[in-house]
Amino acid sequence: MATETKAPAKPAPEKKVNRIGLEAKAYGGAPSTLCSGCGHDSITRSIIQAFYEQGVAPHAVAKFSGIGCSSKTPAYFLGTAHGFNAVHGRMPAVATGANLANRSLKCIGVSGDGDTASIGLSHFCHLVRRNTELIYIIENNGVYGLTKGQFSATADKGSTHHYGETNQMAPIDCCGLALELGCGFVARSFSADHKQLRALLAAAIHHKGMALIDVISPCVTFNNHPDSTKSYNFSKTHDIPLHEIDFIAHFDPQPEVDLKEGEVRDVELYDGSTIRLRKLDGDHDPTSRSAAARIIERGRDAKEFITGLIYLDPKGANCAEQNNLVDEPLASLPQSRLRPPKAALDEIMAGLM
Amino acid sequence: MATETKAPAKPAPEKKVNRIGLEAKAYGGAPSTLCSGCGHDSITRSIIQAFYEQGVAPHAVAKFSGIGCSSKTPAYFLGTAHGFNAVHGRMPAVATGANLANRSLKCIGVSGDGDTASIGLSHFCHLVRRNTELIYIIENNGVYGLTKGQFSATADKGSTHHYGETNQMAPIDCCGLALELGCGFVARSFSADHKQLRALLAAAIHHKGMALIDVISPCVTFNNHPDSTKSYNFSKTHDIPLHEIDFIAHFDPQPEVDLKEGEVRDVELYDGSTIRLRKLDGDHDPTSRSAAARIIERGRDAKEFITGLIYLDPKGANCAEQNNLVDEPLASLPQSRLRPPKAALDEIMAGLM
Amino acid sequence: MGTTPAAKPHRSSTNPAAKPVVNDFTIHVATVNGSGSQSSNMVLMRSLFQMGLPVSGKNLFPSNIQGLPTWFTIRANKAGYLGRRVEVDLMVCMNPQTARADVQALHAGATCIYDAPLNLKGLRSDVRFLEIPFAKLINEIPDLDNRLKKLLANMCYVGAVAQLAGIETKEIEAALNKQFKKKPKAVALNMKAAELGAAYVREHYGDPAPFRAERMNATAGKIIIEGNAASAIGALMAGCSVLAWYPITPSSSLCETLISLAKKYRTDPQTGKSAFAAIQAEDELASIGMVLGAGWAGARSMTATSGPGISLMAEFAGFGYYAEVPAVIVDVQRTGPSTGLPTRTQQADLLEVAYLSHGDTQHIALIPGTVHECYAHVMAAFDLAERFQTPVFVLSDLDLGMNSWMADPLPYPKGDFDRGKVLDAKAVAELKKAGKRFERYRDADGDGIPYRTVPGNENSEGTYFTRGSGHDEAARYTEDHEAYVRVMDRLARKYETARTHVPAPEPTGDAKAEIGLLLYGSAEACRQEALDKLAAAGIKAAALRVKALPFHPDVAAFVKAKKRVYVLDLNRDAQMLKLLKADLPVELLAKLRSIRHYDGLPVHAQTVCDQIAALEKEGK
Amino acid sequence: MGTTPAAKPHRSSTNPAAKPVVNDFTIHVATVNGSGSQSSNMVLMRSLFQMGLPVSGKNLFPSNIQGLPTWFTIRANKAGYLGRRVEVDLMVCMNPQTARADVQALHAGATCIYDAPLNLKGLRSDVRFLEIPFAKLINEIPDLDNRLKKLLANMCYVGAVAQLAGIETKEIEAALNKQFKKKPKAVALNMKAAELGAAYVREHYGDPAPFRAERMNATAGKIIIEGNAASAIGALMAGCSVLAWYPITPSSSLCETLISLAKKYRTDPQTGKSAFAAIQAEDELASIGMVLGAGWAGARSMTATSGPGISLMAEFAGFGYYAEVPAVIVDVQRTGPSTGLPTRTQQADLLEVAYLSHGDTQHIALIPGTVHECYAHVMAAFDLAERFQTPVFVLSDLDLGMNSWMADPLPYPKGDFDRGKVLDAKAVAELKKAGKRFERYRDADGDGIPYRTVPGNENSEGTYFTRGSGHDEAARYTEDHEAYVRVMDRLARKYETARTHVPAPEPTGDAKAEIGLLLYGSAEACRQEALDKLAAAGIKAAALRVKALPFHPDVAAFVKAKKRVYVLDLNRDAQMLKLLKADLPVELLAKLRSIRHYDGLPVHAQTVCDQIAALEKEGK
Ligand SMILES: Cc1ncc(C[n+]2csc(CCOP(=O)(O)OP(=O)(O)O)c2C)c(N)n1
Ligand SMILES: Cc1ncc(C[n+]2csc(CCOP(=O)(O)OP(=O)(O)O)c2C)c(N)n1
Ligand code: SF4
Ligand code: SF4
Ligand SMILES: [Mg+2]
Ligand SMILES: [Mg+2]
Repeated sequence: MATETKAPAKPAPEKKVNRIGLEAKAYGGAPSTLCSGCGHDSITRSIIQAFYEQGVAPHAVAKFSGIGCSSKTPAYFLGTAHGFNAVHGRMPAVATGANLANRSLKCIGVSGDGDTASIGLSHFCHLVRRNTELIYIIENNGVYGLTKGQFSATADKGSTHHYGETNQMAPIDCCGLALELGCGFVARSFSADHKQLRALLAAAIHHKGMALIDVISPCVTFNNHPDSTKSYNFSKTHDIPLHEIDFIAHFDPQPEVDLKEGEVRDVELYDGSTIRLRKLDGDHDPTSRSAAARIIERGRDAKEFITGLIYLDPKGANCAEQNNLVDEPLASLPQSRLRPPKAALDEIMAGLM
Repeated sequence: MATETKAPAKPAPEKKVNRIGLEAKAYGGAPSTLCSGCGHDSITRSIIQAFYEQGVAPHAVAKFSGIGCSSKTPAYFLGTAHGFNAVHGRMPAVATGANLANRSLKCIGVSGDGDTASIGLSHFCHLVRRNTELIYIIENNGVYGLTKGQFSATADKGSTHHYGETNQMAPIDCCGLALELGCGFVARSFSADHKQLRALLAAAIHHKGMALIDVISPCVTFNNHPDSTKSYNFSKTHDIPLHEIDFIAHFDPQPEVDLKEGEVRDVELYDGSTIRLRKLDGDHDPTSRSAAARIIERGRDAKEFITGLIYLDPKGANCAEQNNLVDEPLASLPQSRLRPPKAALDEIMAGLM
Repeated sequence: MGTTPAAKPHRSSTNPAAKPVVNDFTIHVATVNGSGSQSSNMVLMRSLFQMGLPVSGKNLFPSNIQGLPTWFTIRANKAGYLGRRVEVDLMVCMNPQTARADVQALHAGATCIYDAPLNLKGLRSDVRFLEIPFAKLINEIPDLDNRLKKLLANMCYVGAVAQLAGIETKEIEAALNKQFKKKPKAVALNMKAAELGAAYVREHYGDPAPFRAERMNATAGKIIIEGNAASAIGALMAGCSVLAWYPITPSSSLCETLISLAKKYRTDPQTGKSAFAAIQAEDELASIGMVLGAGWAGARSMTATSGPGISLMAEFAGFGYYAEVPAVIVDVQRTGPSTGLPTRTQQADLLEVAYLSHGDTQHIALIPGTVHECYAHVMAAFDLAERFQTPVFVLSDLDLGMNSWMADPLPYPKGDFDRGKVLDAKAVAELKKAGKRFERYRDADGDGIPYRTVPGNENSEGTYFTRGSGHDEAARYTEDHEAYVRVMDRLARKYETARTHVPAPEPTGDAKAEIGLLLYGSAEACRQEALDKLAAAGIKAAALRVKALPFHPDVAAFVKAKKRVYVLDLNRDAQMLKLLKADLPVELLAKLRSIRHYDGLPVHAQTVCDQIAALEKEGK
Repeated sequence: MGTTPAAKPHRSSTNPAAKPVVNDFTIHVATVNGSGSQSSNMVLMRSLFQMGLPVSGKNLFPSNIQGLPTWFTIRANKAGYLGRRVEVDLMVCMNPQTARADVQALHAGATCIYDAPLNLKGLRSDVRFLEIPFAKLINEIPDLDNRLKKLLANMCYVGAVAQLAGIETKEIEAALNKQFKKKPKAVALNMKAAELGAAYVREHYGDPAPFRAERMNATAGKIIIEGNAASAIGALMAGCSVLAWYPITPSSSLCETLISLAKKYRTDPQTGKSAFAAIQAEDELASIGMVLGAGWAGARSMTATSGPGISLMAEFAGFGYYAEVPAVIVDVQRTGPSTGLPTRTQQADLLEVAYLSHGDTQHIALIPGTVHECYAHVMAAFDLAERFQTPVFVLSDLDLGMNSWMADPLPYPKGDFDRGKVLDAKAVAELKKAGKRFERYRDADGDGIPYRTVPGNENSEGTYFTRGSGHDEAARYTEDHEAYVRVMDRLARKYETARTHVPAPEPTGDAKAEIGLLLYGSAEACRQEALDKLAAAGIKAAALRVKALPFHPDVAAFVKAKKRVYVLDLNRDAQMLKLLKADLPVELLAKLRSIRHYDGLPVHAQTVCDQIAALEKEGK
């Protein structure tokens, strides 16, 4: 959980290969240009690791982002996946279009709290409604990093700005918002908690709809003062994980172990993978929307930093399914399947005569 | 509660005057051009009545709207108030600017469900956060009226469109959303329930922050089929008022009456006015955010149409207060209070030498 | 200027009142919207069409849903002039709100049918009035509810007009059969109403009208279609598989038609699954974002909108230009600025679209002038978008898009899709074998157009990172000023390449004439009539219809060959003229003169002729 | 084209290497951002300024926060040429990432100080290298943590440069005192570091440098300021009371400065309450909406943004134009298109701003060319916005806005606010007494400018309804085509009226010269130097700096008086030239020629001179 040092884009060297025969380094990207110690770089590392572990072929991945320090990171992982660094706040639209064009792509989007909760808020909300199959990561630092430290919409109420303003508004809780709007995968994590984040990312990779992971990711340059709820210090000392979380991929079944009654809760995903939650203090049922709402309310009221899988509904139809699309990517359909035959045009013309 | 007939912009003729000596007709506007029977016209009538009853001087009111059938209505009430019919979805920004320029104006905004929950969603959410002193009415018909019947973001899941599409997404609950974002006045009503709506409008007039009233307002042309939850039929048969609601203005104190213990709940507003809630079936405490959240959840899960004052927090600082503004309207400050004296410029220049 | 409004008295010199005319007349029907008159008007128009007369139908409707004035104008013209004509031969007054003004606007000698309660006959002595008690007539039909009575009153005026103008009953019936497909009861009822109207005219107003429809043979095998429908068919045939849109008049019907067509023609009969995705986006910022995402991922994608939506797309349009992502954006223009007159027509988004976005941006735009071109240009837009890897705009307008136009059937497309320079995994591998490597933004062919790959390409050297920030030939992030200039210069080169790939302008009229009329878009509808009127006024002119930005070399050649060129802009600010001035060789510019029509109504030949004649007289 | 990049070898003919020069040199410091070098560079620049030398400072920074290459260029020039100069006399290499390229780009005879570990000396033989072991030197100071060591190494190069260039130690100290106000310990520590650097140079590199700073008297009473700060002061003095903004480089500092100033100068000392509201909006669509709302309600309101924000404001800008709502919008331009090079400069939003929005729209735009004009034009923009009741744009750019400029102190404004034609309740009543009535959109004075009221007006006849849809003179909703045309024609008239109200262009140079140089904005910084260079090359030219759209009549007069006019555009697409072509009398257009510089770096006199000379030679 220690603060990361520079150059996280390269995973630790290891000879091991994953189930499609790739080494972890095949999942690396360009060197990061972020500040050393930036939380975003830690998240990059978890993403690299999770995609490696789940054995997703990089060429089958499409990366998306908006604008901000956070939104630069897709250049730093999965260097051999196509990427689309869009305009500020509107990545959800681009990802939705790409997903419809080619539903076989595994889509991952990285956004910032400014990108998501300010300029992009409407698109974020409508993305949730559409349930595009997209892993949506908010690298949430409560601040506009790239433009040098202005408040974002997730900034703490009462926090003070470098040129003297005090933020008077309550932060937007993106998890609460997503839940309210019917999101089927709502999770929160901390950039330095690689283990939890990787498990959540693994689950998100296997989720067939939109998967939101709101990751508190300290901005060491502009918002890492100890009383910021987005600082390393606060996050480390206030992190209350809902559970210990393990991911068991459908292709990697675990030996049947003798689990004590009530000790773990297994949640099954659409593709047969399992999220195994080991209870910690309480017992949160992530398949209950009202339980999820209560957890979020508790976090807000008690100013607790609750992390883990907050809500999961693996079944909702995703955007491509809602559109009842053919299984093949629309992008690769041949002309013969896209241009109706002459008889069709004749029929249309006949109707107009 | 009957379906309204045309020309609602003129209130019923009466000789009575209100506390500032105006007749109700002084609150009328241009003749409506909406379809006869449109729910929006009913709301117009309630607005006229509420402003008349509360004795608000029309010239002290500023009216705002976006684009849509609903957004046309500010032309149909308070004809001698200034009005600003903005662009689609962005009325919140205009109203916020105007309110900052002149905080003494009583601001009322009318929007549609398309205007608010689709194109304007981000502005709506941020308006809630800023708590601009604005009565915000959503004339919610689940459809884009003015562009001829496409789904809005509050359309029922599973409902079918005139050219054959089926809506696959769950509707946005604007009250739930506003509550999640910390709105201090959240209410829902039905266009044909004039009594309830007028009481809510009266309370909103006296609320010093943003007051949301989500009014189900049937579109007789495009979304009044009996299985639409936004139809007259459904609304009338499913309306579950949380309470009977009366408004007691601070300038119009009521004689002390002997109320049975537990029969009513009084909620006081900032200016000393009182909202008196007579219990019906259950007992909803509108000052509890979690109770409000539960009510909304119940409505969503049970597909109940729950109306009334859902949540009230009369104390939150509004936008002008957050900006710590002088009491006078900024718009009317003289040059002497806006242009710093020469000494100030000299001081600034000295710092740059 | 020079707008000749429809609602003003206008005495035509070429069509003096009371001179009987065959197959050349205009019928103007005034109703309120939401009253169901639209189907009556369509029946009237179709009947004429079925009799073989060239017809057009224009619907002038308010920006509201019910209860406000609406006019429908049918022009029948044996010469095939189907643009707007201001003079009305037969007025049908059904709307009390406008009846007086409608009558005042007639020219002397016009005929006016009106609903009896309106009692208009005293208003003018130079107009022939036919009062008809529509409600009373309809009351003869038993068992009708009020709504039906209203609808049938409208059909009743159809019968009256038919009787007066000599429209054959069997064609009315045929048109009704088309309208109420498979509802013989409805057809019978409507026929009954029409017959009541006809009978009333027959009995009370025996005198022949000063105009007449006579069967001719100019419409055999033709269709009647709206431009938006033609555009939708174009998109269907072009293989558009992702549509993202946000409703806005006058573009909604394009999207809605395309969705309906795709439902029928893109659903796999075996699986029931669809090869077409349509998203009603939350706004236009999102819709263009979705289109770019889909285009980037390799699908043919489009959106359609109107002015306000185009404004909202400005930021993403610049992204598409700079990051080189294909997209098709149809702008069905309406009258601006701002919300303006949203149900009126104009061509005033040219300047905005040409340079849409901040920074140095230039867009390819196609400007259809006919329903055929709506079809063909939309198809071409998909090819050009992929060939040039950039957003391509199609600038239609409300007149073209939402009004009814007679045309030959749309031909089945000849060529195959042009998917442009796309490298698949194999092609990337071959590059490598040849000692080269894939570089996304390298001008390998000297035409400014680089090669692209699409996501999913299995060759790891075939991937790249797309961004709106500075990048070099290999798509790497850079802030280097030289790399920046190289990319920008290549983009300028690409735009130059496009000049000869966009549709060439279309010359018509006497090629040797000294005077030129340069027009574009829906102004085409009045082009031939204007040229003929000019000729009649002693001014020989040739026309050139510009069909695209950037300007094809033929545009300069045309101007060069003329002494004076009148540029017809359907906007106040002479937007096409401004674009021409920015682009044409400077020595040609002194030849250009501006004529404009921008009141929101379709342009008509008379104003074109009048404005040119006045300027010619004024001494050039 | 004709960009002369900073990072390329360039041998100046006018400044041959090794010829000693006094008070005319350029220092270029290469570091990484986030390393704290900014304050060292400011100290260096201020020291020269305090010695009386005209100086400018340009910061070339990356679009990131920490760890990427940054350059700071200080130009000292006794003639007051303070635009960019490409040739570097003294290079300071502190950044390993760029050191080699930085050295390669030097011209022969340049001097290069470098951090010892970089070991650059072998790279070239025609450059004088001064190796300095900064880290080692700083190690002599006891008790420093690593961060402080890094910071002080930067101050160490300041001392070295000072020693080499003859900058007086006491001025370094004075500058440090200014920088670290009230922190004598910090000053002492920094002085120590500077002295270590100076001593090292003194001891190891005794030879005099080929350039030297000598005390002169050109800066007495002057200030150093960034354009954005000047704009902010302008807004403060203009009475701006509502600011709505969304952060974006390079405009953020304008808003942040204004907020700080308002906190100090707009807070009532009695009540502690503020006569200034600032909202950081959710996006630029909202920020312009807030500005329009506030302007409509009678406050002076503004926003500042850059290209992407301008694109997002397109829809509302058209609303403001058509509904006639005052607003001030500052566009601090950066290098587009799209995200482009967000920390580089350009003037490429002209075309977008001129016509911003769909439909027929035209905007007033002011183009400041100096920090004084940032101040004055922003003030003027508030007057014009209220006088003309329309959005007024101010087109600054990154070079002007974020770099350091020497200037006279900003003068206290002379006149009073011009609040334009506003009627209060009394005025409305008087109208009525005079038998007239308030009509919001009536051209009562023939100048196209109507009268307005603001909300809260107690006279019920003084209210009106504002909309972006069709309206008549009385602000009533209408779809009538004639009313529409009347309003649109009046708006065009209003725009014509503005021509003589906007700042007139500024002529300089030999008025009788046949050759004209037309430029605008930050190109002013190289204007005099370019004219002088041209004169030296035998080309006599006069300059005209355009300061506003629409064009003042003097612009046409200038072109008329010249044989050839070179239009200098800091964009690829010759955007000013295009606007001129659209507007000037056609017979003048053949005189216009384009020169351009658009690589994102500030323009410099040499390229202006070279491009004109080449075209002149080429035979016009
Ligand atoms: C339309 C537009 N407005 C403003 C900007 C400037 N801008 C760049 S990044 C950013 C904020 C980024 O904040 P966040 O999303 O939280 O990312 P972080 O840098 O904190 O990771 C802004 C406002 C922009 N790029 N585009
Ligand atoms: C930028 C923009 N896009 C689209 C439109 C077209 N438009 C006008 S009203 C409307 C929807 C209105 O729906 P709603 O807000 O629900 O109002 P209603 O008519 O149902 O009362 C749309 C999409 C527009 N005016 N502006
Ligand atoms: S500024 Fe903050 S968010 Fe941006 S790279 Fe640095 S630490 Fe990370
Ligand atoms: S279309 Fe619907 S919302 Fe619009 S006026 Fe008619 S009934 Fe009302
Ligand atoms: Mg952030
Ligand atoms: Mg609606």
